[in-house]
Amino acid sequence: MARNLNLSQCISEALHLEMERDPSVVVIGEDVGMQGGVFGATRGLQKKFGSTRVVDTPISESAITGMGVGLALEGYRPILEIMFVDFIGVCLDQVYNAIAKNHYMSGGRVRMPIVIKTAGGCIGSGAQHSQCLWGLFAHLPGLKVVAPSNPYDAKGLMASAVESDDPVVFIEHKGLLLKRAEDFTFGSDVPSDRYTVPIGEAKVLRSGNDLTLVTLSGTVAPAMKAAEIVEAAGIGVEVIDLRSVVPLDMKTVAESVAKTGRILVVDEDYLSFGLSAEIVTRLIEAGVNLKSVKRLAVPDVPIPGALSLEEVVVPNAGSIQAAIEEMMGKQ
Amino acid sequence: MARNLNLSQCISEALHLEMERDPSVVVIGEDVGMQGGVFGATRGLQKKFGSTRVVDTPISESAITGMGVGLALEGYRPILEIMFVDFIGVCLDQVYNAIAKNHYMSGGRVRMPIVIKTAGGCIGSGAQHSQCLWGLFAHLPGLKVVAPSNPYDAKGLMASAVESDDPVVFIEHKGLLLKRAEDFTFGSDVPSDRYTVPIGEAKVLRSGNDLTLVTLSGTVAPAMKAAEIVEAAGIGVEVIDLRSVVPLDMKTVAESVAKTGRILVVDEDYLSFGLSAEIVTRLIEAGVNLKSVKRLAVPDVPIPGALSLEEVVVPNAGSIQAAIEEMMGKQ
Amino acid sequence: MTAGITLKDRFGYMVWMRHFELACLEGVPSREIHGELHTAVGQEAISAGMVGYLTKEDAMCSTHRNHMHAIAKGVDMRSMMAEIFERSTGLCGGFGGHMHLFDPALKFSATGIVGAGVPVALGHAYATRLKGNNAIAVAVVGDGAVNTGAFHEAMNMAGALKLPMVVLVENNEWAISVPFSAASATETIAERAPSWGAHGVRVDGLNVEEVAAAFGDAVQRARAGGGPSIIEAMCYRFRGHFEGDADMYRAKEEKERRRAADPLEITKAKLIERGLATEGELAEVERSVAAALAEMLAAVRNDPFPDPSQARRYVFAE
Amino acid sequence: MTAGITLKDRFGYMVWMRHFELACLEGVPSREIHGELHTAVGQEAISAGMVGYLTKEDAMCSTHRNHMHAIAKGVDMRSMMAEIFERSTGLCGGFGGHMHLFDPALKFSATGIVGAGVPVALGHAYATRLKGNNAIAVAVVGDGAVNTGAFHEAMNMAGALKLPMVVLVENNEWAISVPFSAASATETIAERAPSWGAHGVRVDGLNVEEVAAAFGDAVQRARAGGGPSIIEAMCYRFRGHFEGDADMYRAKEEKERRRAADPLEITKAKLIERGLATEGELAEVERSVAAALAEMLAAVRNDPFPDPSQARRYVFAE
Ligand SMILES: Cc1ncc(C[n+]2csc(CCOP(=O)(O)OP(=O)(O)O)c2C)c(N)n1
Ligand SMILES: Cc1ncc(C[n+]2csc(CCOP(=O)(O)OP(=O)(O)O)c2C)c(N)n1
Ligand SMILES: [Mg+2]
Ligand SMILES: [Mg+2]
Repeated sequence: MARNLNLSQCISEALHLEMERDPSVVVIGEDVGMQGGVFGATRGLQKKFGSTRVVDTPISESAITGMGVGLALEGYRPILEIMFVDFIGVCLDQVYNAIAKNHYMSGGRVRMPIVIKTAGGCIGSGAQHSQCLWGLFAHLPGLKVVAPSNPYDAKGLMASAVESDDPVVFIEHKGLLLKRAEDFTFGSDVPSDRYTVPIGEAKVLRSGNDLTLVTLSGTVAPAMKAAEIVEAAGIGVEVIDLRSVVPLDMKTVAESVAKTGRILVVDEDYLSFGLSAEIVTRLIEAGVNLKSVKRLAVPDVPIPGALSLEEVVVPNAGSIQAAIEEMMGKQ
Repeated sequence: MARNLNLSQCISEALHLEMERDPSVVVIGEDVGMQGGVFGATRGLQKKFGSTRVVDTPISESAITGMGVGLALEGYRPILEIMFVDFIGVCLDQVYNAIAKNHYMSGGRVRMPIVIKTAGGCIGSGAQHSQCLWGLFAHLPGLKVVAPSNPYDAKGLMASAVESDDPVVFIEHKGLLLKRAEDFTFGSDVPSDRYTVPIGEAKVLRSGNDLTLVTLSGTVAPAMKAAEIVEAAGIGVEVIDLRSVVPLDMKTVAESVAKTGRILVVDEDYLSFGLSAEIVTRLIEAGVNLKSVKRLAVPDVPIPGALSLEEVVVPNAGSIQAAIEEMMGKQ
Repeated sequence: MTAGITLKDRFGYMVWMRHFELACLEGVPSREIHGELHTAVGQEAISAGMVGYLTKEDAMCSTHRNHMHAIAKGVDMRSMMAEIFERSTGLCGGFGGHMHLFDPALKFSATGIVGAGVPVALGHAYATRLKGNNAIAVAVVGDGAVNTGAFHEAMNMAGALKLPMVVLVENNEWAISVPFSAASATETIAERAPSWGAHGVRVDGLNVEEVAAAFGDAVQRARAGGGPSIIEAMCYRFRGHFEGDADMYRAKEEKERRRAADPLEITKAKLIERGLATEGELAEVERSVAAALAEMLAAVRNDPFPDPSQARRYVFAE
Repeated sequence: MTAGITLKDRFGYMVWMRHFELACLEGVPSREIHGELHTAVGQEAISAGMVGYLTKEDAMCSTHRNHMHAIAKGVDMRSMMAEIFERSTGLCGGFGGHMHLFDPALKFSATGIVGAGVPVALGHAYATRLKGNNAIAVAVVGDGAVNTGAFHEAMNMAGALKLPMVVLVENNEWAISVPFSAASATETIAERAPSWGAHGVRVDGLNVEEVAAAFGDAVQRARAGGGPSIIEAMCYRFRGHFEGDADMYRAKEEKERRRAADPLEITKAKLIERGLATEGELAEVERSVAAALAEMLAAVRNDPFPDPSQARRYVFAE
């Protein structure tokens, strides 16, 4: 039975448990303290652990991320909040030139057990507040990239991210954070105790023999919906939730595609030079036989402001269904 | 007959011609004026056009790039120098949230005819001074991404970049900038007059029937060398210089692969979630028949400091030759 | 430095600004505005204080909380409202949305990235040097933006190059839930100005005359080659950071006390006290403006939505 | 505040620093160092002035021009030289290179990104608050770094949180080819300190005693809870920005004049004048240090290169 909480509460629950378990965990960012995060994902932390371990900062993302580097060098496990992933451009330097590389540049002598906690995805507000950008992080070596689709995974993946000795970019979806657990058709049962979900293992949410649909984060639910709809038309869609972009669980994906022969990647991030092409190419490299391949993603355009425009560039249940039917020659 | 100048001089020649032709062209960046650029690519510009049009700035890349936005809104064509592409992380926000999106966000009402001129590629100095990162820019909509491999293209592509009404990220290769024109086996003849090389057209530098090798920038020369070597073993390699990552000239690539059936992408940028997977996937989507596919790129590791380590992660003639031979089952 | 604008005129602008925001609020529950909406209710005296000093040649770079700045610069309210209500008749055809208003003819632009407008203003200011004219650039930001790296880099260059840039900081004492006092190493923003070679002054942002005088001085200084200025205008955000913000981080007592100091009421009282207008006249101003904006909203609501088939245009120039 | 370090001791450190750089220079023509090399020849008095005030618990975040800072913090020179000469015995096993020296035991790190070390120092400084100890964090930067956004963001937070952070700015008056005077909105960097809630002072960076006194004060203030300080130490870069830099942007006359003021000679003269050492003794110090470093270099040259088969390690923790 799903407990009465929303996804952001599941994340704050994970953070509470990690901070209790490990005194080296600190949370730093804008509005994470007194307010408990703009989506409530850090609620209660400052009250419980104090304003020294849960720090409200100025709007200074380069300071926040650089501070994380110094704290990691001091043996802490900083959780750095970048409110929206869209804002990463002001501090990407610390993320990819320091956080991602210090372990390597030091010949393994220092570690960067840092979580960059941020919110991505489109819920309106246009081109500077609607991006996912996991493809950008994934291109840069040294970063693990996680993006959960449901409350159970969100809590368990956050626990894994915090205990990981590697930097983890943890991308929550703005459209899911305030959604109640009971409104999820999968991953809605969230134990109140601590548990972990391993980073790098995709999950087969639905099995089918005709087509493999690979996606993550906010587009998993619409993908499941589309899969149910086309089932009526006798199309068996296997839906895989990647859960992380780095590491990319190609074993699970390849096994499924070996069975179905068809791969549809649905990605709320930009289409080109990103996740979808990497998956297709790794399947080719793995020698998997492909009858049909399709990518459904934001078609290399910024996210427009008006809903009437936004609806046609961001994948949804309707466009996913259409993509499936096109691949099955059913339109 | 090749004139006695190096690649950076060809770029400065292009900039001289553009600034003469168009008074709205201005050059802004660190060390671009008095010094004429750390590689000499802006030499003579400040003497000729004055310190108001050719501006030496503080180490303030966010100010430089934001300034470019304001100048573009005032009808100028700013050329913004980011000394090394590795430093883009301190100002990526202005690049992808403003320069790349303002045309779209304004519904076409404003244009951003900006050149972001920068140097990429590996010539030593380790993880923070050796990156290419064109895959990162290419993932972000609204940016054209150019990376020339020879003096002729460098001059002609720079002219096109400056006259383009779209933002262009122009990535010079550090290892080529100081190389003399006569030392290039292709593109060494550089007319002193103005000419343009269109952005978005790849060039077939060498034809062959067995394998298509697609690359750009600093790895074109080693690719040509490897192709010559394996020719002795009877392997015909068609070498394609992409010249730009966005737009990506898939027509030229697909025509070649349709003939050879084999595609080898050589990329000095990071392997995953980048150029190589995008090319392979677009070939699949275009229904091109692929007998064999291979990617040779920096294997998702930062560039190490020591030469003995660097040599094994950055593609070179030897590793390219080995990749070709492996694909042709010749080792 | 009244720029020929009377106090009653400024009151009129404040009324337009207040009621423009109130009209926008109607689009939230109805979901006509489906993204975040940031209003500046309570900060009218600051934008109204800018009126009259700028020409079409002067640029203004604004923020996520930009409506009143745009009105002060003279941006057409009908087109703004249409953009905010996601219509094809909008200032940006619906491609931008409320945080991304672009009016090239008036050199007005806004960004949703805190601090990012200041370097853009720097570019406009530099353009005046290239053109050799006496235009200036204005950046309007909130108190939170002052702690961004972009602010520092742009201010330093403006000071080093002695550029005609005026930065108007709306210090409403909060950056979402973080109080200014906790975020800033200094008690005031104005005192930081010298470290950027700029003139700095703090004013009462509820007092439209005080803001106008300070803004006029700064504009004059900029045009005269005196370099950049920072004006710190103290104010209070009457509503949540965005519509839907529970705003639990500000004490109920504080909110009530601060909202009681309403710049419109303050200005109204002055006008009456000085015998420049009667209660009735001013009530009539409010009534007529409210009516005009209701009419504008009704018209906007009849405008078409952007054509979905156009969504892939404008990525690159055509 | 001499920290029990005599002037003669400091001279000794300066000699080690100077000759360490001279030893590194040998690796350039021979291509043993295949990337950029930035030396600090001429800036010895600044790093030598830091000696004696810091413990292992104190952190230091450095720059691209980092060798002397590392020596001042006590990083093993043999390991440093091996890293710079790209050997597997290097401080980072050859994975880092000369701009990326990491010594976790001494809390020393460096970055090749200008300004990026200051936020890292902020993190170290914040750690002292979490730990409740009286350790401090030092960031050493050049004059050019002060105009980066990262510097401002980190300084503002250090001031707002009153953290124990000391920022030592080596103002050699040039950022590659751009003069400090053209890049900064202020005449000095020290005068900017109050805008970050910091104490600021400018000192003669050729005078090791003056640097030491100012550094000692700042460290003491930081430990005592007095918050951040900025020390601006004036100096001159005797060589090109990096080895191979034609350095045409600095006038020959200027270079000769400024190089004539050699901190080693200045310190030597003082020691002799005060009767603290004889010419002969000091010559012997130089001779013995040079010999020791020649020996060190010879040994480093016998060290193995990093094993290419290891190049893919350390991307993620094992
Ligand atoms: C670089 C960046 N960081 C964070 C945000 C999220 N954000 C939007 S508005 C805001 C607060 C801004 O405060 P202030 O500058 O005082 O303006 P106000 O909202 O008070 O008018 C924040 C943190 C952002 N848009 N950009
Ligand atoms: C963010 C960033 N921009 C530019 C560079 C290139 N760069 C390296 S050192 C340097 C000059 C630094 O000047 P300063 O801080 O005064 O230190 P100095 O070299 O004089 O010791 C520049 C521009 C860089 N490494 N990082
Ligand atoms: Mg505010
Ligand atoms: Mg310097």
